[in-house]
Amino acid sequence: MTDETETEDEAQSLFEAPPMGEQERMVEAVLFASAEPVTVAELTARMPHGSEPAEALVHLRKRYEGRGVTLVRVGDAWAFRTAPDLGYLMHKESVETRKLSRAAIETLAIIAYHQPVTRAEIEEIRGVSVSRGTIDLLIELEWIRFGRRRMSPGRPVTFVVTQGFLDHFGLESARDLPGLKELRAAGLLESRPPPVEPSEDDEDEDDEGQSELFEE
Amino acid sequence: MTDETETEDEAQSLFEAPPMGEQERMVEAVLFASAEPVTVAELTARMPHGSEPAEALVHLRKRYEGRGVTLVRVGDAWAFRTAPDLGYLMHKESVETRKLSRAAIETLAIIAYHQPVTRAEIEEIRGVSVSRGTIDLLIELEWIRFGRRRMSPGRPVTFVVTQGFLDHFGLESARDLPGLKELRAAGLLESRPPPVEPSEDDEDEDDEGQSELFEE
Amino acid sequence: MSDDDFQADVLSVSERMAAEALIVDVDGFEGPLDLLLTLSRTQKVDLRKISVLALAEQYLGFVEKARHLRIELAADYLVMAAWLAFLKSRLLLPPDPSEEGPSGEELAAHLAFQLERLQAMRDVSARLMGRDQLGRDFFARGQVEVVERRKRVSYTATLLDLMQGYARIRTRDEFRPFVMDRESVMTLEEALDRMRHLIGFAGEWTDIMSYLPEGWSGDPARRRSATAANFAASLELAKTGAIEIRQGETFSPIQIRRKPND
Repeated sequence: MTDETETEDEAQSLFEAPPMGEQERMVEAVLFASAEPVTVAELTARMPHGSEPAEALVHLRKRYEGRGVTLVRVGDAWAFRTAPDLGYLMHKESVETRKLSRAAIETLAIIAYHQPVTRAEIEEIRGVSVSRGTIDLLIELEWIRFGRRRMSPGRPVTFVVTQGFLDHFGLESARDLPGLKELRAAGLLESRPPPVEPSEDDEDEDDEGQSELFEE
Repeated sequence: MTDETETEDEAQSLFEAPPMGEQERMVEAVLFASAEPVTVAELTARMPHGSEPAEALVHLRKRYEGRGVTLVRVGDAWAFRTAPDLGYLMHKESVETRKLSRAAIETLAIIAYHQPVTRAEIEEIRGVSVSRGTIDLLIELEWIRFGRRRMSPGRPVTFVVTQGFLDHFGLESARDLPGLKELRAAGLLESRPPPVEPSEDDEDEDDEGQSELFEE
Repeated sequence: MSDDDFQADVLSVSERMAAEALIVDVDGFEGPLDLLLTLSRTQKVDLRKISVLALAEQYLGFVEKARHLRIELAADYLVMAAWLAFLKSRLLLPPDPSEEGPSGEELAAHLAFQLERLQAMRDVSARLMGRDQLGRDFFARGQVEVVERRKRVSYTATLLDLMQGYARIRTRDEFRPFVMDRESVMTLEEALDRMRHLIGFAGEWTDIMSYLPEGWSGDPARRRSATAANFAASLELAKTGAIEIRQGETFSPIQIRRKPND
């Protein structure tokens, strides 16, 4: 019995997690090497057994505060990005992004603030139909993706924004969208069905829409 | 004469070089974002007048000493590199990504949309036989797996998609895959004859969009 | 919202000029709701305090003017006009207790809500696009580490690939008219492939028609296609020196044989 315990202890020490300073270096190296945000789960998988990348990230973030490169959070992933105030130095690097039409921008905003949202709801908010190319373009940019189907008649597909969207606009999560709180407080994110014959209204949708946004 | 000198002086002070700490940040950001090592001359050209990137580089190099990332000289240019002792963390990065073949994509799509589906059914839908390799590859990728046997003569095996499939394609469930009408509405049917007037303006398509809207 | 207020609104010169500017620009609007939002700005009040009745009047006036100037309005503008006319009558008439459905006030409140919501979405889109953006204001690592060769092949496909693949299969039938009907067409490749095998046995002059595969000599369409393919294949084979080809006179049978080896 005692023998076995000892062996276990030895094994334990063999796989002892590296010191935090070392873990910080590892996280730094992995994030530096990647252009895409890396999740904590991926970091854990790559680092030696017993490492705690989440803690290392806290230290690392502090270390890079105010530097020319900063550590940012994108959803449940992390990435190094240059400080926005130095953008002007980088113009050689910047790739001309396709200019988005007003319809595309508004559709994107509606998806971000109302997600998960169906096509019909987007059309209801904008007052015009969503043209075919718009959704296509936003999917291609990997800024939106299909969410869960709505449990309403016809089971329409819904759209939600992606991690790529958060990354592009420098948002930690969809909760950090500018003005989200004010809009919610003003009741402007509720899906309020138009007042029609009382038999037809199905209000059960509101709650679902709201709660799902904050589950993420 | 004196006037001019004064103006010059003013200009001089206007373009005073930023403090060294700030210059260090700039060099840091530029080197980080650049795809190639950057020479001192290039840094000088990009940074505000009067900057001394050579000195900033000395400070920056010291700052990164012993970190997970180091500043190295490559010829007469400079670049960040992950610390050599952490190279083993980078191994997993070396994945060669290949685009899935058209046959495999179509087979996968049919399984996703029609699951559980037998091999014979896949062949009927695709109109060509499905090679063993295709199914094997999809199983190996853990995107499909065997489902329950069909209770029909011969009790053929069926295929279904996996959780890994859903994760990869960013879907909550296979039922969230858009239907044909939705695909068309989103402009994702490539075989569709091109629109009559390929105009820049999205809104021109409204009428067409409208009729489809009500088909849904 | 009294009727007088509205009259004053409509009659003001600046108002009319604004309305005319709108008419010239009618293409610039993204549908009735967008137009209503623009019109509501002329009231110069908080959207929550907007007079829907005045707005309805403005809109109807706009449609009337457009009609006058013989500008063709899309159907949805007219639908909205009809609805606003209905709303206006509800707002002006005392409520009829026996009447079913929502009151004029409820309908007006909903329209005001829609306008406020659309405006709010426009505001936040502007704020969103005004944010620092990746690749414009801040940047990702430019030089992704090139790593040692411990290769593992990973296959990728995007959701778009998947859906387009599926759409390709499912819409094949719909687009039938655009593709050749392969059933009764023999391609040059097929004929060539077949004749290459057969020609080994053709030491003697043989009529080219005897090379038609089984099942291709009955139906005229199939026969035509197979003949043409076989003929083209023969020319191809003659060109490469595999066979010789001859025809006694115009319209007489074309014969081929394997080129003697000597």
